[in-house]
Amino acid sequence: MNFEMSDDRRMLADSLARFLADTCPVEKRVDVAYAEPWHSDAAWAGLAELGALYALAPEEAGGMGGTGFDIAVVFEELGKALCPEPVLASLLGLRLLAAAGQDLEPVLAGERLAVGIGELDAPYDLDGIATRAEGSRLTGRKSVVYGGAGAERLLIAAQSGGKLALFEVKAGDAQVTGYGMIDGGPAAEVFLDDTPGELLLEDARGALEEALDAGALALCAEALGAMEVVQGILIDYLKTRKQFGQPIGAFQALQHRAIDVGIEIEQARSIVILAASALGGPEGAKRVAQAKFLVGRIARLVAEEAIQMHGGIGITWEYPMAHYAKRLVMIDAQLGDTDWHLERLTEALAAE
Amino acid sequence: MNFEMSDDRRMLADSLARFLADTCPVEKRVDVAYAEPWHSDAAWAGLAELGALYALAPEEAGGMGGTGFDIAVVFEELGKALCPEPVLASLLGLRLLAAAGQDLEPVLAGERLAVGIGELDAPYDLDGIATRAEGSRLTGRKSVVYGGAGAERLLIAAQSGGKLALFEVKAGDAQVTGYGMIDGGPAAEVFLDDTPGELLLEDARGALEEALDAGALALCAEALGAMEVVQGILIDYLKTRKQFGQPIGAFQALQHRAIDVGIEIEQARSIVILAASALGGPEGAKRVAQAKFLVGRIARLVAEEAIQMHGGIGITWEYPMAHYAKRLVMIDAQLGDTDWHLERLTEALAAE
Amino acid sequence: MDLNFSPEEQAFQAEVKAFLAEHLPKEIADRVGRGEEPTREDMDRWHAILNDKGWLGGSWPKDFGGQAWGPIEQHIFEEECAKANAPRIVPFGLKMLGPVLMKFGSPEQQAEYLPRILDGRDWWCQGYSEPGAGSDLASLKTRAERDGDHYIVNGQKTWTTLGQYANRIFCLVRTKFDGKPQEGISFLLIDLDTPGIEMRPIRLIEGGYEVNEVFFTDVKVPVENLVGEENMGWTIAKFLLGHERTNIAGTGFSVQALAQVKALARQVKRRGKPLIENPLFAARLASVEAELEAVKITNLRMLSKAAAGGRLGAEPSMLKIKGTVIRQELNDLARRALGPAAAPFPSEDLDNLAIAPQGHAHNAGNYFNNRKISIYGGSNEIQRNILAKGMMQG
Amino acid sequence: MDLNFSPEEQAFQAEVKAFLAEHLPKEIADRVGRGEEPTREDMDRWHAILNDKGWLGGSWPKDFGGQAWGPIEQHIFEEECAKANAPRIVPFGLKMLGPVLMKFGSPEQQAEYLPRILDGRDWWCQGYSEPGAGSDLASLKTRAERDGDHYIVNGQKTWTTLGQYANRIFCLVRTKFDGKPQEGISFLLIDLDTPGIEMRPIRLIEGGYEVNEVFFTDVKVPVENLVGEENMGWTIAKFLLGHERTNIAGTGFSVQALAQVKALARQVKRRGKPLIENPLFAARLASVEAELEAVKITNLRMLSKAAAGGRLGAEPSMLKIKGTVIRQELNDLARRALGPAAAPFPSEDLDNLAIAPQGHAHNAGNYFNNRKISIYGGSNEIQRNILAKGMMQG
Repeated sequence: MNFEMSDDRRMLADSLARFLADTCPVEKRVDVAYAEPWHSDAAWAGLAELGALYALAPEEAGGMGGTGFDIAVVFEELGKALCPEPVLASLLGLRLLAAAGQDLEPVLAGERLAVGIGELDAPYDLDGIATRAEGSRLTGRKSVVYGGAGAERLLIAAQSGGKLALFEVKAGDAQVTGYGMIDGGPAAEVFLDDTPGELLLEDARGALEEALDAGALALCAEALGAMEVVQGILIDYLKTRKQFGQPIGAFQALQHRAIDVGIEIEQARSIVILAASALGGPEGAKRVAQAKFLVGRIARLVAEEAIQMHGGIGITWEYPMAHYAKRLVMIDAQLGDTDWHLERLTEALAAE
Repeated sequence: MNFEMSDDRRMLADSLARFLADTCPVEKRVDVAYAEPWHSDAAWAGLAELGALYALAPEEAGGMGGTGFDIAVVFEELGKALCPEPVLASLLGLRLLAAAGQDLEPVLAGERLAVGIGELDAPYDLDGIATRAEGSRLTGRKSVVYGGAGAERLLIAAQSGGKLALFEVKAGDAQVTGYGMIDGGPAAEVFLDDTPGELLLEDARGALEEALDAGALALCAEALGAMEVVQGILIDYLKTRKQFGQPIGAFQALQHRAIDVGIEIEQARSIVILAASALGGPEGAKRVAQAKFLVGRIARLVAEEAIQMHGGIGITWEYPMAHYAKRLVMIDAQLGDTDWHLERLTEALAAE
Repeated sequence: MDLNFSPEEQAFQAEVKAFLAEHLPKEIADRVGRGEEPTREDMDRWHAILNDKGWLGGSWPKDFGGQAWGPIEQHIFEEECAKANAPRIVPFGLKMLGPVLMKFGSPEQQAEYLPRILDGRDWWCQGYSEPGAGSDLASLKTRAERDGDHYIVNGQKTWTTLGQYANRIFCLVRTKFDGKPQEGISFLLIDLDTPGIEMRPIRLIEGGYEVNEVFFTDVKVPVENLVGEENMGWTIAKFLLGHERTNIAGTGFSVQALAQVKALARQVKRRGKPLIENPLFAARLASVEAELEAVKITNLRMLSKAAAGGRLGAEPSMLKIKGTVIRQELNDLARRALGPAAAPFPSEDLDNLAIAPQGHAHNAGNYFNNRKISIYGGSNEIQRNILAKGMMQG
Repeated sequence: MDLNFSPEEQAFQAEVKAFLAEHLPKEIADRVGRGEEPTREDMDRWHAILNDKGWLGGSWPKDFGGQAWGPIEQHIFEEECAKANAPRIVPFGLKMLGPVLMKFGSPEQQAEYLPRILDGRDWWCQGYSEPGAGSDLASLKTRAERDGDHYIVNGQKTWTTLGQYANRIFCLVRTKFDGKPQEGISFLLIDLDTPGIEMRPIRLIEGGYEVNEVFFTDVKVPVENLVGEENMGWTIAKFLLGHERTNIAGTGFSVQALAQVKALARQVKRRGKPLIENPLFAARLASVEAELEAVKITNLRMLSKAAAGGRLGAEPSMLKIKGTVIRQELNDLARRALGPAAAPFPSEDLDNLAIAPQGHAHNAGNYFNNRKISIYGGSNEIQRNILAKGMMQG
């Protein structure tokens, strides 16, 4: 039993942290994350150069990592820095390309790739996907495609001959309307109307599920990183902000609430560790669902409690914590929210 | 709009409160409620003499009240006194006998009657009732029949010819095994094995639903009364118990929690008023379900918070509040718990 | 016990409904219904429509141009306005300064300012909070020093809502610098055109602008702009805090928000079915609906007591806490119902993409913005402190 | 990162499992599994079985008859015992007094008392809390006044768990009556057969007896029964509070409770289906299961740190809070799953009525009794105070 990070991963985490602090310090983030193209090409190139993307893919596929712990390390740092770069899109893409036996090198080197799975009427579930392929021509709409704005290639999940298949589409062949998100970063609506695509996987269901589990784990780790920062800001504020002649952290009601927030963050950390350890194994799906459920609940609590204990300043644009809080709340609606994953768990319970 | 109690009801409440304080003061309650026959024949006779049962039946059926507010007034007082007398059984019985056009007088005058609806595999739902009638002979088991120990007559819901019917059974004809409850008061298992009964209602479904709504409202009001007492005990304790040189109520974390408890009790009071007002009308079932759901949630909170803020003394047999807390928690499992009623509400939502 | 309005109140309710149906401009109601902020023009226009009817200062005494509504009429009016998606009446002149001037103002102040509030010539904003004095108002530092027939005001106010539209501000300022901090505060009216005042917008979490910082540098304010006596500002501030609590639970807004969440949950899908049929979401929805029904009754109980002349004790603070938590939960449900469709940063360009069902694009923004309602007007923590004081003394 | 036990630890785990399978008497495991209190005979018998194996004082140093288990072995042992429904080892002698004597006791005290703890000749109980000093131990009033070669003890202790089975008690007593309250406390060993001691049972909420009041009237205690120096009792008490926290989260009990709730929810029905298929109940169950998985990892993280010699800071307090809340939630689910069948006051007469499925008749009683776990051993509020102190200083 060992809960220490390996030296390699610690080095990666440290260099990522330094790079992100230099390249996209949180004070400047708002300039990047909320204005087209909603991320920074320079930061993106730097992340690739640093090997952050290599860490997301296994060695046999050309990467240098790819385990749950590799993913968690990278995304926890991204979360700490509140980085708006769409690394999640690359993670999903790399898992799918690897499953399809494709060359990962361009993506590992920094090509922008996005994955279109969710749709307006099926934001989380594979069964509801209505986009369909006739031959290799695709028709349908993929909604809120994370990282879709600015991507060069798109991987699209579509119904084809009774199966869920995976296609590659050139961004230029589809109608891609990009926009920024309320918590920063790029997304897009992707409209496909008899759009040419290339079949990558005839039966992509297993690969999609695996990629979504990896993505959900990544989001949990990102949230964990963001929560750690929020907790630090909150504790500083409690120590320094004075009211009624005392630091507000001297008030026991706030103390106990801040402590409960801290306990919940430890729960989040533990379930991320468990899910990272289980990813890819027989209990992977269950552990990831437990993590996304628990982290979703806790992230909202942390965001709301941190804002409430700050008072007005906590909901101002200029105060970085507000943006962390937004990300923490909005992260829940990516790749399945708390209720969604809890429902997965309840179904598994009945079947146990 | 008027939230004052009518003079009649106030007088009833006052005389009930006085009678209960004299006859079964809470300090002596444990001697009565936890030892066979788990209630007091004298108190029962007194309650009947006082007209408490008359208040539960409408005038046209020989009673003197019977509206939601009449029920609420009586049961709130019973709750305040933590009275173990099985008045709920009489309420259910009176509603059913009235629906069947039977004479209520014996019950109003104090005859002990109990109603067997729930079963082991169907504690809350009418659809799951397995007890069946062939002709007028009944076979089945009614479980945790509230007030069943010591009842002279039993009303039994049973499947008969594809409908849910209501039968009367003499207690002596069935196998009735009485016992006390963990929160005091009498109950029984009723075993029917080709037991003779008398058909009262061929299609009793509507009458049973109406009786169960009235019963659920009564339990909500009883819980409200008990919560009021617990809150009073808690506030007294916060003011008088000292730790670290101060009354523990000086600690802000406890203050805020006690305040939240108080706010929730106001919510309970309001929803009981709303349900009492709606009982028997088109929104009666919905309002009662909202009340039982909300009161169930709040009663548990009040019980647990009051115990926790008391510390060890709150879980001792000698401290009356412990018995209130038990009743508050256990009341949830009578006539449908929080989840059960919430589920009723969710189904209604979809159908709205 | 009778939960129904009296026949007169019901008639009034019908009159309000009919008036709203006829006179509330549709484009304004649509904007409010979509969760967008009404524009300045919307608010001016709606104020004028209400003033023509005599309802803008409905709860003002008749001598000052009002209808002398009691708490129940006021409640009925506000509930119906909220349900009809009318813009909220800007409270600073009508509900805050107006009552203060009627109670503490000189006849000259009343004659000068009250009509200008009703007819829209003055748009007042509030100068209470300071960067170092939010919940702890007694510690405010903005100073007003007497210099002949003027005060010279220096300092900074913040959280000044809709200050960008205002031409006047009422302020709590420090006029005495020794003794108990509460005893050195005065209530001052300031024309925002006076030299030395700078108003800077504060951007809020979701990206909108509705509050401001106000900086005062050697601002000359005539002494006749003092309300009441010098150093009685604390009394006035406490009077205001205790006044006009009929809408403190915001149940009208919550009723409207609940209807919107239900409509949304019928439109969006999960697992091929309308979300409203999902057991976990439906449980959240039915749960908050039950809470809302309860708080509506609590609110009516308080109104009934107030209408009968009873003194309100703990009720307003309780209603503030529960009412805000319920509204925030409804905002959460709307955001949750949208799922990823709540993510796009709202903009007009996106509306034609119809990512969210029509009228629901602002749900996430509203969720974040409405974190304010448990903070402002005395945070829920301050309300608990007030209640705890009563509990320990009572 | 590696969440698995080492090969040696896995081998130990297998050994413990095998031992339990072979040596834990079935009737004892059945009683514990049904949620009943083990009898005194059960506990004595189980202690003896473990002592024969040398595992009763497993974490004691080898010099004192132990195995010198580290925190991970200790954890494995306790988890497996809980899962197998072994009775909990009575901690007062083995986990509390034992370590105190090893650290602070004289060689004579060690030689006299330690063997008697292991072989069961002594059953110790704890005299810490007093009616006026629960969470606030420093204010304790029981006094021990020196009189020649004896102390004369007067006062009252309470919450003395299983005192009814004990022949000895270790007490915190006041030996100095001025100065800081913490500095006048001593740690005293008292033979319960000494004249002047009366033990009175306290009945608990669910009807059982496990705690007691102990009254001391002019009780003569030889001075050699003082542990450590006079007035160093506070140091000893703090040492004990910081010691032996491996089981503080009680995850083994929760794992066992979760399995029982699942089994129960498959047996009982709602609406004609097993309760485990009910969406709302299943959501409660899946939710607490996820929380439990997380706290198990938090617990292992703490053990791993402790095994590596790291100093524990906030972890034990956090684990105490979260661990107790989870156990209590599981108790609630069991009670909830039974519905009305939880209502009968448990008695042997009722068992043949089979109102609850076999082995589940004590669920309601356990729910109520286990409200204690967030109160005793430093209530969850005290734990939050400890954590807050660290937060504000850190």
